Amino acid sequence: MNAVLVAVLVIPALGALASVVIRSDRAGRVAGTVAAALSLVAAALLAVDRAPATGDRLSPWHQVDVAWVPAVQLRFHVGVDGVSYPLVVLTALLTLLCCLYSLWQVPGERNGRQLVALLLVVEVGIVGVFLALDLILFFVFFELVLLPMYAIIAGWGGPERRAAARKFVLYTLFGSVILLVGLLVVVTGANTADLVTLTESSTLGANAQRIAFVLLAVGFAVKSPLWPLHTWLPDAHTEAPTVGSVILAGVLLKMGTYGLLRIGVGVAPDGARWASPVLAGLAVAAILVGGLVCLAQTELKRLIAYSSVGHMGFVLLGIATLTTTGFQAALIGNLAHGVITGLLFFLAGAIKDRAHTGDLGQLGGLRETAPVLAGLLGFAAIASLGLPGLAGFWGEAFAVVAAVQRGWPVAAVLAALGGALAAAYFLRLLRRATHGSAAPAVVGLSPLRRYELAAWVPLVLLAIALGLVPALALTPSAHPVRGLTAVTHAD
Amino acid sequence: MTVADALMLALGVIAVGAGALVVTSTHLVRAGFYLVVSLGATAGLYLMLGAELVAWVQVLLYVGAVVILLLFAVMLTRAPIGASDDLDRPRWPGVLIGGGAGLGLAALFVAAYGWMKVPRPPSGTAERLGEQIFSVWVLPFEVVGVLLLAALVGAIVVSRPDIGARR
Amino acid sequence: MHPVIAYVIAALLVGLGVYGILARRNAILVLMAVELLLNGVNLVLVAADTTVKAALPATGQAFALFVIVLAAAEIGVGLAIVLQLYRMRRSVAVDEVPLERVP
Amino acid sequence: MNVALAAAMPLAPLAAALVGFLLRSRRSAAALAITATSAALLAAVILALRFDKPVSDGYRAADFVDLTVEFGVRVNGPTTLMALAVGAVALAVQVYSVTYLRDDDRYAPYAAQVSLFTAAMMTVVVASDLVQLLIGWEVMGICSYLLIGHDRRLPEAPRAAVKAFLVTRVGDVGFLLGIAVLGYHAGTFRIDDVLAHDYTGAQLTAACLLLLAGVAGKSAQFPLHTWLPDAMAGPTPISALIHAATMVAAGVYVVTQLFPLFAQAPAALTVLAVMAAITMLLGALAAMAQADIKRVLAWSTVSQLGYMTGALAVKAPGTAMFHLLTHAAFKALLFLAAGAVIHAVGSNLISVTGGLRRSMPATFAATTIGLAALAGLPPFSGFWSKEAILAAAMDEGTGPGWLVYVAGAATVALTGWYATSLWLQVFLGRPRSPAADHAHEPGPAMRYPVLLLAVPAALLGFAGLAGGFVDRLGPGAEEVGHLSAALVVPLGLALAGAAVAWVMWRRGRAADVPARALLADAFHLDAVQAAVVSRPVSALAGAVRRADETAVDGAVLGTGAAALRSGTVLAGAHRAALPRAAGAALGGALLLGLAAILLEWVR
Repeated sequence: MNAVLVAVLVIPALGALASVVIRSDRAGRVAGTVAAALSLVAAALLAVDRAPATGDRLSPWHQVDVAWVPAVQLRFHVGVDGVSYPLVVLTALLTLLCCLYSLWQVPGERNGRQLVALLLVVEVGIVGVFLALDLILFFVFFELVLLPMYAIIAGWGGPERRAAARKFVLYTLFGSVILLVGLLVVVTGANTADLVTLTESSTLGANAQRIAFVLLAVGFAVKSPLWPLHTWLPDAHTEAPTVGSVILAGVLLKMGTYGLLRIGVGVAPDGARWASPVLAGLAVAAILVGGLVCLAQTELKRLIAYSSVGHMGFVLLGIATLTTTGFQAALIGNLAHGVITGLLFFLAGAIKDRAHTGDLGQLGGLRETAPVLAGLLGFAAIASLGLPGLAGFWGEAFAVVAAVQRGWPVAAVLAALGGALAAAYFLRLLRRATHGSAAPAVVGLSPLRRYELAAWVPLVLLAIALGLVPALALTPSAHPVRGLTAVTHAD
Repeated sequence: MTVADALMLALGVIAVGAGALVVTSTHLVRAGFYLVVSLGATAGLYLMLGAELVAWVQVLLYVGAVVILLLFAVMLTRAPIGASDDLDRPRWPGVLIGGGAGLGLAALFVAAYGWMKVPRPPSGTAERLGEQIFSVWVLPFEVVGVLLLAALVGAIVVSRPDIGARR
Repeated sequence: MHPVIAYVIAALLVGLGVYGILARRNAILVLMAVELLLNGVNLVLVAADTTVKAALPATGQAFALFVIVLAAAEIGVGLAIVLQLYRMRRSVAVDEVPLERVP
Repeated sequence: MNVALAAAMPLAPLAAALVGFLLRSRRSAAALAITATSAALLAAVILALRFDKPVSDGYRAADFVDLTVEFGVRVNGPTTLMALAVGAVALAVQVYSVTYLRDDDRYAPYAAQVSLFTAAMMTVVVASDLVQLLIGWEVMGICSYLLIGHDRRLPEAPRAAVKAFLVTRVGDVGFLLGIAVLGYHAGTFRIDDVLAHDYTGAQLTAACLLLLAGVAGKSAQFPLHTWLPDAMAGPTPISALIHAATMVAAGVYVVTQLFPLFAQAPAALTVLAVMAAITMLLGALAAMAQADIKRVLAWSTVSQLGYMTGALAVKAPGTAMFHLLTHAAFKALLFLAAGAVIHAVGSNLISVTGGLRRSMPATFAATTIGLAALAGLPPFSGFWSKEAILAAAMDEGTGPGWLVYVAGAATVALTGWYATSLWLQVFLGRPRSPAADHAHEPGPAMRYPVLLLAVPAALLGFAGLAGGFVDRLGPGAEEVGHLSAALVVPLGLALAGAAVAWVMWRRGRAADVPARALLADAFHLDAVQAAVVSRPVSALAGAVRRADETAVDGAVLGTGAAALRSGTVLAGAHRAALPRAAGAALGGALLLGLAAILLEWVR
């Protein structure tokens, strides 16, 4: 099975290469999509034939560990476990859907095979981040994502794409620099970069842990993004092409929360415990600010982007509680947000492509002219506001439960009110966009195409499945999460 | 105070004196000739310090080639033969920085070496230095060769902008 | 023999060179001052052979040779530039070299 | 077997809903919805017949390591009755809707939404776990949102739909937190375990008060009642569904299920009593001044819900359950009958009706039964349950008990007034518009549900005399079916209210209620809500958005701009002519050297 582990990384890379090398645009796109499909199969296969848990804390199902650059002690150490597996599959799935979508639709009909290739490179980076068990390798993959994403936004985005792409790159690069310092603090302090070793027995002193955690948290907070380090997100989302937004919201943000949980909490548990009240405070602020800004927002994609700020606030609140409930909530919240916001951005893209505007003041009456699209938008919005029975519920409700559990009633109350705010702004969105009489912008929309439905239906089904059978995501991660809290409570 | 010291002092006075004239003379051409004197005196100093090869290279290259080049340049730029009054700009920054650098360095050297006495080095031959250059310093030597070539090409290209221009 | 004499001479030459670079307007005179400065440096290198116990003999002299060669290269390119400047602007005063892009 | 039946009650409509969203054809959508709802009702009937002892079963659905969530079923006496009521009303609504929405091209999703609504309510009824209950609870909320916003011709429908969901959602914040407190301390969310857990008084009070916020939202208790009258914008069958057996009943039902907890939290019960007293009076007063048939019924629902919560507040959950059931029957009847009237005259306004007694005899008879039950006239069902509540309040005897009793008695008089007034204005006298003149009975699919519902609305009260039925209502049903001399007071008040209404109607001033504007607007509580909550939140949202864009993002952009500017400045400083540049470089070197020497010297 270790070959599969490598294949998950290699197949998309080869696919990217193939789609660039092949001269024909069409064939290039197809080759890339096939690679994306194969990597999804490989990712799904990772669940087969798991190794029995050996360590208490981090015991990968499969792992590959070879020396890469011995001079700087860089090892190619990758592995998958219950925390990373769902995210890897989600990444592969979203990439496949985006490639599939790009088979037919590329913004401005500009060079589709290059877009597909960039998507695949991004996939390599993100999957690498989720699989890496070596801090330096983690950082390498973390940075690998940046430039292709920049190219996607700058190459295929909206009218203000260059400024947005520049802001995205500079801002997240700033976060990466701080992250790198944090990683190096850990690596030099513990004299190893191996995540398994570091998680099993942390040899860092209390002060080093605090410094490391603060640096790591700031680095990851930029990516997540945590208020007040979020302002790159709305611009990037608004200007990015549909598939870029989907990947950005669906999985790219997850690198931040995943990193915070796996590295921040795993490597510097004492630092995490020390900083967790501040983190929780910021998370709650993110929930409320995200909600309130959405309530006053008038642009469709910007609104969804700000809603991401709120949702990631719930995820970070879950992590900040340092309880198993919180971690589990954060993990399933991560997945749910990926699925639902991915769907929302697909739909927003479809609406903007058709109506040529994302201004809520100019939309309206969508359910009169495009009932299926309006219905799907309604579904996605309802799922996103955390309706119980759909995927978003578990992460948000149990982040609140975890806050109660941790003894932070104020945070719990404010976060729950943030949930009500989410309902308010999504219903406002639906009221503006779908109800009422048809606005001129939405008259005569072209009907939904089959490939669009093909890209959306898996996400719809996944949102329902995760909502009704949360065990899908929660059962694999139960053991690693128990290990993580064992770290944070070991004293 | 030995004869060598006296000689060095004398040569030094010539070198510094001529150097001072180089940077203050109002005649371009004269400045060139003062430079010859200063460089020549320095070559003498090299001889005194046992660096025979360096001294002769100095004479050949500097006095022979560089100064000639400079004089060519003076002529090619149609510099006035007589005194010209627009050669200098306000002096005080130059005096301050130049004087500071010169006197400061001198003070440093004096502080470092004082009146230390060393035996007069044997007058070295080209053989000793050649061995060094072609064994230890061979790679820099090659690189310097390449650099010279590059400078040559560069000088030609810069002075002949018509080369390579589209017609 | 007292090496400090050579050193002080070298220091004074450097000082004169610096002064010349700063005080002269004519590009050719600036180049001459640069030569003076380089000579000062060379003198330090050669004098160092007598005072510094180096691992290799005559290192200073070797360096001095290299510096001389470099000076020759420098003066060649420098003069080429000066000539070009003269051709373009009929003047070799360094103050008047425009820093913005030549139209 | 009982477990399977209980599981089938939510699952059948759920399956129908999921499939139904994909259907286009009206006929198959109707068939599917009616079949599934019938199946749920059938399961409920069989379960009610087979029920012998409480059962509970489930599986672990979500593993949060420290806490687990179970999906399962939990059946006890009230469950079986509630399921019956839900199934019956849902089936009636589904059948009725086929005709009522004959000309609606969005019938198929509508039917699926009603199925989902039924499934959600059934989930609340049988849930064995608080989180599972919350799922049903909120799905119901979103279904109400979808269904209230269904009517595209009403401009106020989207607004009302949003309001209904948001107000209940605000209450649900408390509900979620209450569940979190209960589940955290008990270490599980299973209702049986939660009920068995030994909480401290403070924990219980906190949890119960938080739960009450959710209950107030769902069951339209003051101050979260404002959504209910506006929810009339939905199609009439939906009003029946929301007002009778689902949604508003859910809050009361949940409190009866969790009553052992509330019984130990007297502070929460006192709050509930105050809430109930205000709600019933407010609802009745507002109902008196409405000009719209459906709004009269809506405010009467608010008022009747006050009775139910009042019964809960005086520790008589069984009695509350009894009133819930009778109310479900007569309110569903009243709404469906009102739908027939609206269908016939084409308007919701009372002023365009009149004299419908002759043209719509069946509807007249059914409405008469329903209004009599609402007013609490014997022997109709409402009489029995209302008497039981007032008797229970009197027995309780403490402050909250008397509060509930006095408010309840006053409300009886007001209810008698507005029920009579409505009855007289709509059915008696002479037609007041051409439409009322030409009114006629609706088709059989609309008529039969009404007539069938009239049976329990009239007779369900007598069930209170049957011991088996009373046992099923759960604890606190001692007063059900026992009449005492004290019933003279409320009965007299009801008759007095009716008499006043009759006198006013005879004088042709039926609509001349004192302080009409104030009452019709329900003491301007909507405006208060807007001023206290909505507008500040909007203003805050705008301010936060501006702050986020100017301050937070401004800091980021400012950093970029400042870097660029300082770069330009520095570049300008570096763009010096050769003399200055050389001077700076050489002077700098000199300074560095001096600094090095100084440092060395200092050391």
